[in-house]
Amino acid sequence: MNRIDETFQKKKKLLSIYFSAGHPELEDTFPILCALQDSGVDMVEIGLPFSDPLADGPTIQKSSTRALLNGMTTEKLFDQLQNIRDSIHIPLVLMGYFNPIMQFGIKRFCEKCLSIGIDGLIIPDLPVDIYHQKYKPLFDQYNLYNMFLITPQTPEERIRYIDSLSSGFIYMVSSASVTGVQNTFGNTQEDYFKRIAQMKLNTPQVVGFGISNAETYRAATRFSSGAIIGSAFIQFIEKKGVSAIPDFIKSIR
Amino acid sequence: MNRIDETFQKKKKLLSIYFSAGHPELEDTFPILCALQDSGVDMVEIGLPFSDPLADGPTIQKSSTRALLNGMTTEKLFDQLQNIRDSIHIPLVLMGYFNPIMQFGIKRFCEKCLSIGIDGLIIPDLPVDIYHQKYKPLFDQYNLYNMFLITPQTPEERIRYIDSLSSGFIYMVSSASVTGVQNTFGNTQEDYFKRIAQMKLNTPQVVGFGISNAETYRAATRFSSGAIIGSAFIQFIEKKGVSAIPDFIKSIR
Amino acid sequence: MKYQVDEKGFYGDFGGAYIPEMLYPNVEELRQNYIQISESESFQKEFKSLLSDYVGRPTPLYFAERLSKKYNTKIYLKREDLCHTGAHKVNNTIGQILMAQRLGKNRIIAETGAGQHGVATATVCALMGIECIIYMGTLDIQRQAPNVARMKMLGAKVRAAESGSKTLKDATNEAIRDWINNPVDTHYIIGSVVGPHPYPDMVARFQSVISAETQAQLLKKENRDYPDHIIACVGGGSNAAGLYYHFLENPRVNIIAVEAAGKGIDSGKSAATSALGKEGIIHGSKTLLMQTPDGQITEPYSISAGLDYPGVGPMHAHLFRSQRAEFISIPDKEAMDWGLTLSQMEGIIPAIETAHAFAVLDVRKFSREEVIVFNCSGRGDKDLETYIDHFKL
Amino acid sequence: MKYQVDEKGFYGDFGGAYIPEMLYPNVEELRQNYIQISESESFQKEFKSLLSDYVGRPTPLYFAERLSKKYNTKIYLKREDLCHTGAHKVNNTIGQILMAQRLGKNRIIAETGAGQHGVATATVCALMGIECIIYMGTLDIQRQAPNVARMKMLGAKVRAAESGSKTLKDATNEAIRDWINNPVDTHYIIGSVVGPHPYPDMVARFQSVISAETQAQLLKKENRDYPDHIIACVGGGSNAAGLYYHFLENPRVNIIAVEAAGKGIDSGKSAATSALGKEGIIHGSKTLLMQTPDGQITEPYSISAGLDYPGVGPMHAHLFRSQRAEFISIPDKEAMDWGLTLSQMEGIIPAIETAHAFAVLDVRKFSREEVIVFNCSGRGDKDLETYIDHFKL
Ligand SMILES: Cc1ncc(COP(=O)(O)O)c(C=O)c1O
Ligand SMILES: Cc1ncc(COP(=O)(O)O)c(C=O)c1O
Repeated sequence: MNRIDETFQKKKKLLSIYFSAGHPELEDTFPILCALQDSGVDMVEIGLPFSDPLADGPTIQKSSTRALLNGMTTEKLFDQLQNIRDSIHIPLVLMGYFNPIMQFGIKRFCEKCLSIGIDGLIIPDLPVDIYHQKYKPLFDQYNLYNMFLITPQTPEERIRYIDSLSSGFIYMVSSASVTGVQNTFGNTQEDYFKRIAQMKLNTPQVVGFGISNAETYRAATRFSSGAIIGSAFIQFIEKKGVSAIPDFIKSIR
Repeated sequence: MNRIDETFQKKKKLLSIYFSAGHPELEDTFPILCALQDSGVDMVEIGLPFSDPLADGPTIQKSSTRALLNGMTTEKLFDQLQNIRDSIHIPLVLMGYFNPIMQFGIKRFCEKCLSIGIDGLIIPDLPVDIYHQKYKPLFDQYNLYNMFLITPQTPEERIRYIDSLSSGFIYMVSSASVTGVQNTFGNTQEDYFKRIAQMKLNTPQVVGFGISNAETYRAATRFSSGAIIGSAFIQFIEKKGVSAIPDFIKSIR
Repeated sequence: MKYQVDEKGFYGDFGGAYIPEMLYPNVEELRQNYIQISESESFQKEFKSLLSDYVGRPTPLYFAERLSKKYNTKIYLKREDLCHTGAHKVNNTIGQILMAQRLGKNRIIAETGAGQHGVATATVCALMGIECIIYMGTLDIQRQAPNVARMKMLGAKVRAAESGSKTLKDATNEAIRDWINNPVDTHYIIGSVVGPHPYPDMVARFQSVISAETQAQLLKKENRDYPDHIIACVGGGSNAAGLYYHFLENPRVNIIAVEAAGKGIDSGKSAATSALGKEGIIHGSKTLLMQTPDGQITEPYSISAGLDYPGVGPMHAHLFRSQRAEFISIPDKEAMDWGLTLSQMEGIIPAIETAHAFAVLDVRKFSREEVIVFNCSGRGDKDLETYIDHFKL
Repeated sequence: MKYQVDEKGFYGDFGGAYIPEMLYPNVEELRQNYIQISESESFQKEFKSLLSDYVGRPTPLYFAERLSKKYNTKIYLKREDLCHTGAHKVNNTIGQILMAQRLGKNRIIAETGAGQHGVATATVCALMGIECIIYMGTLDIQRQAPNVARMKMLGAKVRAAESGSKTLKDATNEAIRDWINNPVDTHYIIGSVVGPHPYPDMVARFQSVISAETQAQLLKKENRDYPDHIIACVGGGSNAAGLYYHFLENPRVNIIAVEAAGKGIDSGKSAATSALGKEGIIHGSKTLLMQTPDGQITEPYSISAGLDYPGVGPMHAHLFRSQRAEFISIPDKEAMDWGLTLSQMEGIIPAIETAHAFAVLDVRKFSREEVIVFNCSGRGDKDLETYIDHFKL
């Protein structure tokens, strides 16, 4: 059974953390993963940095650029993760744009993920339709879950369609926006969370984009199965360093 | 009898000098005239300065501008010349562009000239045709000679027409050019001087433009009745001062 | 033909050829030939073909919807700004280069102030492979660097006029001096309806394509071949002459000429010749010009280098004197504001010269049914520096 | 229709809509409506009327006599440089603003590199009175000050893209981010045949007026409605797409695409995507792009800001892959020299982008009877600084 499914069965209000691999320092991937697992985080999205991350806000753009300057590459990340499953047991998701994956070779990429023990992928610019037509069999073959995004503008019919093709979880973008930090969620967002909850989808939903603190985490998980923190976490480790990670996680829940 | 005709009857190879009234200093008009007469100059063209002297080269442009800055005006020049005939007996010609004369009032201008004892006018931008149609009777009435220019490009027929309307002298422009200094005349110029001489015009011809020294004076007057020096004279008094005028004239003949 | 030139080269009292004898052969050659040449079939064919294939004519007659709504009238823009090189000036230089070729000239000179006429001249000289020398005041060379660069790109030599106030008037003097010095091989392409006869008439004829097209376009759009009002800015007056040409004798058409008031008519810094000028002679023609009581030509001022001329063409002097046209003068500030307004309401950044014309909308009332044609004489790219400075963009 | 887009949005292997889900509603709305809207009678009427009365179409097909003589062939220039705002870009922005209005959008965003597309977008927004935000790399804002000023004159807000290399690619990223953040009221006017389907096809359709006119004009001038060669520069590829459009399926027409070699294909400073690029995804479409082995998009280089794009549109990737078009790349120096040559031989100062296309004349031989059409995509005024610096004018 995929670790993601397992985790959703065991836990409510999952806390998941996104970070850009290779940031702040090239070799921080492993220490960050350990610190997150030790602090009780339920799942991690490891960001494969990209030169042109067009769905991301300034924080993740900057951390990606920094990671690339530090020398991060797809090869390098796989090297860093080679023996990760010796120490890390929580679900690991790779999140990256489609072009670097294409250049690596999609099949080869899937093989690598399988051999390392990656549980799933989030590829924001690989739309569900193209995935469906071209890549699903391959991903299935390597037992890789592919997670899709939905937004407040996604029509109900399309949400059902995405649900039908989803495995793992649905990444529920909190508002129509790129990634970034928000301090509170408003009524429209709550309405949206409720609306999706009422759809009773097959796939659990995890809220992402704009979650930054205990308050937004609580609001996001009131009607969903979990939340992902990205930009706020990245800003935190940039300021306080990797060693302070437990403090950040404690501040959330 | 007009002083100009008188002079041409008495003298061969006339030497005439042009200067811009009000230059180098506003009150230099009288001293310059005296010095010229005393040095044996046969005739003088007094330049009425104009802001836009489009038939003149850099030297006369500059002296005109300077004269205007010094405060020279048509009124002022007439004031300076009011009693000039008490001292100066050689022919005096006013040379100026048409616009300042128009603004002064053409009739009034003629009256002034008559009362002072000006013998003639050279108005480079009053073409012979317009003069003929509109202003000849007025000039005749005030006994003012109007002198016209011809150039190497003037067709023979037109030269004859100009000759027929001329009084005083014909101003023979040495080459197709604006005023300025030349050191020698070439073959084309000599051919042109000869060609005009052979036309046996009624009106004597005086060569102007480009005459600067004894050599060019001699070449110009070989086939004509006289020559006018402008730019070279102005450059000289600018450098050496009004008091040195006799030296300049001596250097010419 | 009351408002056209007569056989002697005069518009009423104005015009003629007050030129030094040195220019006589040149000007006379032109005078004797310009009509015959320009009306010849071969000339017309080449002229029309270049205007269409090279210049981009006909220029549109554009109905300005937002502006019309705001001023509750019908506003059309004759889009001379779309001409190759960015202004109406090229209509004239195309005509004159063809004229020069037929007169056997192999060297072209021209004066320029803002540089638009210089660029238009350099352009046609490049097109024909003819040597080109442009006179431009030292001060203007500094102020209009991009146009200087354009002329050089086009292979023209730009010569600095150092005399006088070092601007357009002095550049014109220098060009005339050059012509005097080169009477045989050189044609002088004057840039507006100024200078000695036949220039004002010749330039007006070349520019008259503007009103000819306007007639045909109005017929299509408004079902009649004339507007109620025609409005143009006047520097020397060539774009205005072009727009007015075929409407001069039609009394139903009201003519408005817009001059640059500069910092205000009474400020001593103005170019409103009709208000401030007196009859006189400038650059070979009798017209209205700004001058001292003593007859010295005064330096005009306008924020737009193309309106910064101390006279107007003799046709315009006559239109003013005869009251055929209404003359309005617009200060710098209002013109600049209209540059911005036209940009933001119609997406057209006009030359500052052109912007002056539009300011009439704030000065005169028009009724809902009236049809107004503005001559959009040029585009504002050349004026960006001035706009940037003025509006702190 | 082998070379046109298929129903799924692909040109052969290239194209598609590789977009984040956040953009799905916008892109899908456009995809479902763009053909129906743009083919509707009311749209066509308004589009054609603006192209003619506002943009100044048809642009001439100009026979370049001196150039033809020198190269002993028949050279025509399609004069997109005469379009309002100075390049072909406005054909597309006119189409898209009408599209946006019909989709009920009241806010426009766009990216720009050299500023030409930004100006063209700001222009149509001013024309329609719609809010306009232009994204432009910080570096480009510094390099292209006059176009920044033009956009501001036109009332657009210019927002600096500070990320990445601070040029066009990053401005595009920022514009996409804005669109993600404003999915309901905003239309994104992409400036070339790039981006997710249906943009490449929509933009190509709007630009196809270029080849439609060329057909009609050739029929008049050459008695046949196609040329032997069509040549255009390719940045994203919109002016090329416009020139090629109606000739794509005509095998008698040889297609040449000209890319910027920059300082040389192997110099590491180039924008010759066809030579240096590999299949990948950029800005929502699968195409050829310049990238590291690791799939990071590399910063292209060309002296012309408009060719300085790391990809080409999917249509061009397909034309290259299928060998329907011949791709040639021209280095900075040759392009600059051609800017000067065209200026001095034909009196047309071209955009540096455009100048690249003409350099083909030194690389390929053409015969005397062959008819070549170059797309003269834009005028060089925006590039004067670069020309001045390069040639020390
Ligand atoms: C755009 C534009 N409009 C008007 C003028 C004024 O000239 P004219 O009065 O001859 O049309 C100029 C002169 O440079 C100009 O560039
Ligand atoms: C004049 C001109 N030509 C060509 C281009 C390149 O764009 P495209 O390849 O989309 O035509 C640009 C882009 O700014 C341009 O301004």
